[in-house]
Amino acid sequence: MVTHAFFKALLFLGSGSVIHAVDGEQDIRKMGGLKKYMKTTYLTFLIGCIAIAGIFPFSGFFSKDEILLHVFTHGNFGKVYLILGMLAALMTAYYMFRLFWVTFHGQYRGGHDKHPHESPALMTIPLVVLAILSLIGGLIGIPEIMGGNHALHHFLSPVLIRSTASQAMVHEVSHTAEWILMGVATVIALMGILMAWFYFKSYQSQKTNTGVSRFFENKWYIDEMYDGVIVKPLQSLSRWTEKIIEKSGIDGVVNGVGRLIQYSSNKLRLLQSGLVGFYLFMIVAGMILLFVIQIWFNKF
Amino acid sequence: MLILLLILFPLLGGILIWLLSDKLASIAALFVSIVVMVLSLVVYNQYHHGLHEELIYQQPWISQLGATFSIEISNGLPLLMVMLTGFVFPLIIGAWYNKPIEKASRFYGLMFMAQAGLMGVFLAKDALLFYVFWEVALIPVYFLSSMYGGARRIPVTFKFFVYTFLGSLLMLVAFLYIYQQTPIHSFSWDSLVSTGKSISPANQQWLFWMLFIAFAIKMPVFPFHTWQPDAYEQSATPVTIVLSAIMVKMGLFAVVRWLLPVLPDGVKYWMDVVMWLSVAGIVYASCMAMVQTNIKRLIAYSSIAHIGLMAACLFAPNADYLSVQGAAVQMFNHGINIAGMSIIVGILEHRLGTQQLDEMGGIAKIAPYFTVGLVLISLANIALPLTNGFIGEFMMFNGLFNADSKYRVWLTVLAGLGVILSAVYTLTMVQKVAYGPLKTTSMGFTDLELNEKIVVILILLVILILGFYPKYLLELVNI
Amino acid sequence: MNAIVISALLGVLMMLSGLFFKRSAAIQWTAIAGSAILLIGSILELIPAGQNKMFYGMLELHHVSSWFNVLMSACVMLYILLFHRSIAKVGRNDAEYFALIFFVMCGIYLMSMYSNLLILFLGIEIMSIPQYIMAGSDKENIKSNESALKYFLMGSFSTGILLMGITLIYGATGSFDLLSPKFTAVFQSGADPSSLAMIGVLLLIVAFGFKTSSSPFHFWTPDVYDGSPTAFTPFMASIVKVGVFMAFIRLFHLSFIQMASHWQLMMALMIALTLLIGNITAVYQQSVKRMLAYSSIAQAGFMLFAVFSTNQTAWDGMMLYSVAYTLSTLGIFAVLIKMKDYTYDGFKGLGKKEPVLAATATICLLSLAGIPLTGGFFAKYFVLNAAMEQGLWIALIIFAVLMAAVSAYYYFKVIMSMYFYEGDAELTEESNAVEKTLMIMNAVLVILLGVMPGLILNH
Amino acid sequence: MPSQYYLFLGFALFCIGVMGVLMRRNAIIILMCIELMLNAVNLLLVTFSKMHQNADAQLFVFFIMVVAAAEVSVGLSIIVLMYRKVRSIDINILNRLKN
Repeated sequence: MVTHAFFKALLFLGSGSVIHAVDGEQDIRKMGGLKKYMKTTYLTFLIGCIAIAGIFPFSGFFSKDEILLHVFTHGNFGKVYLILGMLAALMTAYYMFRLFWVTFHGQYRGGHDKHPHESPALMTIPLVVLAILSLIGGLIGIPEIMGGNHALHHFLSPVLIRSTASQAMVHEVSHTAEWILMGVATVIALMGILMAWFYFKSYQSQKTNTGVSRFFENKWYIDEMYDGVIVKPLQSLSRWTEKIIEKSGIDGVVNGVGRLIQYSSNKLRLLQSGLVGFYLFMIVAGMILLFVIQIWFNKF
Repeated sequence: MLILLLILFPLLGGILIWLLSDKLASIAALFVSIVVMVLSLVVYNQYHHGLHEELIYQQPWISQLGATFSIEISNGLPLLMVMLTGFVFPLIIGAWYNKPIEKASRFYGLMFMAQAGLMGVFLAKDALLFYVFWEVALIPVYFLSSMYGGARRIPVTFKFFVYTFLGSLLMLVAFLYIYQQTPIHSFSWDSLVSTGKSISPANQQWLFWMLFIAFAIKMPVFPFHTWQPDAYEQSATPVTIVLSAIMVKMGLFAVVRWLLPVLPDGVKYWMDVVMWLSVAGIVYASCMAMVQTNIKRLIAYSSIAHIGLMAACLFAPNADYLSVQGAAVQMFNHGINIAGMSIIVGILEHRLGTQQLDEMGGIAKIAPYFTVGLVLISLANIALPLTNGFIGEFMMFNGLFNADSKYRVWLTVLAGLGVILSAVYTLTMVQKVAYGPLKTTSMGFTDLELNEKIVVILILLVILILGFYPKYLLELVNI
Repeated sequence: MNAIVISALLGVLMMLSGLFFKRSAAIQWTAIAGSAILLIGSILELIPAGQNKMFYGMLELHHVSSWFNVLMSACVMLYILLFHRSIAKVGRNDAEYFALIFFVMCGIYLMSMYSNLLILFLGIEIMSIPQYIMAGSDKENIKSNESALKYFLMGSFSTGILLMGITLIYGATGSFDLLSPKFTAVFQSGADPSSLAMIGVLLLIVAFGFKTSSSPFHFWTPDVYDGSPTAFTPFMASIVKVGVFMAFIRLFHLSFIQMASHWQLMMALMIALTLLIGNITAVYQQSVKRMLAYSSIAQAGFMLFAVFSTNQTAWDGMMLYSVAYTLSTLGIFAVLIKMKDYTYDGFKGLGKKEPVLAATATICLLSLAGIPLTGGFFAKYFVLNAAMEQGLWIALIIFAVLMAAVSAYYYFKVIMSMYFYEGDAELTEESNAVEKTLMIMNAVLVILLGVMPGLILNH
Repeated sequence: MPSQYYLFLGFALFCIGVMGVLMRRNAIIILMCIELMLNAVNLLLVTFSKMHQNADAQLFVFFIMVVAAAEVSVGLSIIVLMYRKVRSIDINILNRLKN
């Protein structure tokens, strides 16, 4: 989780740089071969991809490894989750490198009027910084098995005085198991990369794939699914909440109190009818009422 | 004596600036704010070297009541808040140095009066004094946001004012009640704390709400928050920064200082309710933030979400106060980050004349410096590691997860959901503003000017230094 | 004694001055000089502690009341300084108006010093009858006539109730003298008083409640304050009301304190009603003058807390409230009287046009709303503290602060009009440098009280 | 005759006065009813004075009479003022000031 943010940001910025390079084009099928136009972005993007795939010694490796480890040690369903996690790792490696190969290798497929160019230093410097962080970000979290001592935890040691107990528990898992897990994770990630390389190394044309590839081509329709299942409903739910709960509900209550006061003011002022006779009557009536209450409660 | 200057200097400076001409006002304001910042650093130095006698000032005030004018920096939290107050003002004034402000002398005069009030709130060790400063900080801000800002500013600010005024009156009643129970009739913090413990739990329970509502309105915590997006949207951005970076911290600070130690039984009884409210607020405000089209409202909701996490952590009890420490760190960092964010947004608003996200886009192409600032501050805002936001957030989650509450897992999960959503809407906002095709409405945008560059670089420096090396910050909150 | 004699003599002198001086300015200067003499006279009478019996034991100058007299003399001097031109402008009989003011002051001094119910009755009447005339002094204005008639009819009705109360108490005790053994035997012995005495005390509450415009006896207040010439309203709303409160707290805390449980319930109900009606009704008002009339009802609700809570803090609270409320009312009316249009709209743009007036009004309004660093805050604070010290009716205190929050609504509406809205606030006349200085002084005093309330309480 | 009779008479007169104030609309009659209340009080005071063997209250009665006279003179002049304006002494005609 901790290091994830580095390479996510790196990839995010990297794609920003790429998009910048090709003047706003976002479709990777219209890119390709950008390697020769933008070296810095290429390298940093590569680092990001490797990191996210979880290859040793990049930061993604350790974080992923630790997550898997935690998952493994967690309860009865640990194994199931582990397998799912491995699958996910495979897919991550696969799709990231697909993106990578398609974008940076092969021939440039954009129009001839477009001339890809490296982004200005202002954009590349953060990229480089983040790439380095992705590299070493993992090292500071190297598990003790490799002689590291979790520099990140020490870095946060004032924070974590009391949490050492839970740490110790995690490391009760045998080092052998940890090694095996690491190996498996790396192998899986490499498999993903190789798959991507195999399919997209020389991605050339814009031909329409069919069948299963088409399904893959469209990212398993995951974007659409994601969009349809999570983003859209969440947004419309939020819109609904804003309208109903925020504006009419909470704010309605707050403003309603104000309006209630205005309204009761409007009614109460009618007591002040301007007629002396009424005033005198109210004085006497109020007096008698107060007397009754006071005397009643004093049991006189 | 030194500590008294923290209040007196901005107060007198504010009055003097009010009397100056508008031309001189901004340079004088810059000077005063920098002096206050230096003062706060000097105070930090004193504290760091353990010279505590300089950090206490006492003077008899209203002997009939047992109220003293007593201000003190007794631990790291008030110091952090003083430093935050000291830092943010020069940033605001620096960033607005090149922008015309109508009647600048009045504007800055009121700003410094607000600063004096804020300093007083963070320093007061006497409940009555605290209350007085609490209101005194509010009045100049009320005038500022009513005089400068959007078209609906007057009713919106008034709603804010009445809301907080009501809350603070309830707080006053609670203080009065506790005060009447004190054996020596004193308002001092110590006597309130020692007396508060002995109040019967049944009474503590209602007293808790009297105090909590006052603080919750200020923070604002979930159902008491509706003043805030409107107020942020409609106020002029410098005022929004004062509101969002410092004033909301008043509520959190007050919880730590005047609620948790004073009414332990009440807190114990209601903490689950408060934590649920706060955490619900996180998710709720994050969802709200996702659908905002107005960039200032978006930031307002994101601030509610962040504050919700801090509020939840303040009430999450655990043996080592980890979550409270985390919240204390985050109070400072959130102040810096939201100030940076608002300054960026203020620049956007000033250049483009709009707050609508739809009308922004592709600014990265024409304003690279601006974009770097925007992106990095946004990353700090979503608590990316190695930015300052991360440290506090990490501690808070750790503390929340280890909280002594049976709902701790659920609370942590929901709060974590809030963090993910925060990344979603913040990055979407960045993308809409900076990337994509350049919109015609954003055509006239010019990159940062010198003073803005300096301010943004300073903020980035703070973000990165505290992110890489948070030792000094963490030292302060080691309660 | 000094203050009573001087004020009565000054009243006569002012009436005669109308014969000697043809120029209004000379009369006004006489009045100012007279108020200064009154102030000096009451300062000379100041006693640091204890009490001083005089006038065959019918007056008792308590150290609190001597200090109260000084403060009220100072306030009336400020009032005359701020308003003398407007008072003279009300009609042709300027000398008589000032005479009436001094007569009212005589009544107030009697009421702060009485130790005999006869003096109390005389004090209230000496204070009230001139006010009927003041309310109707703008003879050409039908509103003024109406307010005078309403005030007179209801005022004399309440006199009847007051007298009935005094009579019943006399019937129960056989004495009018609050300090006589017969009187204290009934009320201070700790035994439950007879029904006769009980009803008498309750009737006195009604009579005082009427004069202090507490609900449900407040009905005259908005109409009279609204209809009276604006020059007299601040006097009636501040100094006079505060004087009655002094008499109220004096009687109930010094004489009826042992039977507090027999009247506190009724008082609590009156407080709740007064706060509710005063604050809520004020919200809807369109005219600032009428809003201030309702606000004076609301403020009376807070002052009732001082009477309600039988402890020393209540006295401090009453003193502080008297001065803070009087200063704030004088300040805001000093601005109001310059305005051509009394509606909220009429105030629009005043902040730009007349910064001094607007600032004075703002500070006074903040004080009335009870914002810290103004006298009004500590005034409210002390009376609420007194009630809290009583330990009863905490719900009532919470209700009071809720109503205080409501009150912010109508006070701030004026501030909003002055500063935040564009407009062209029209004045009837420009205020001269002296008046502006006085207004600033008034505002500074209000703030001074808010920073150091001890200034007033140390005596 | 026992003094209670005087007391009852006094209370009855006072109540009649109050009822009169409440029920009549003529300003002069209301004024008279108020006077009736004051006189009832006077009667009561004198009776109590007799009961307590104490002359204080009789002194008080004189003060009440004097004050009542002053009050009536002011009141009548106000009523005259009003009559000049609206040609009526019905109290409910005057309701310009309200709400």
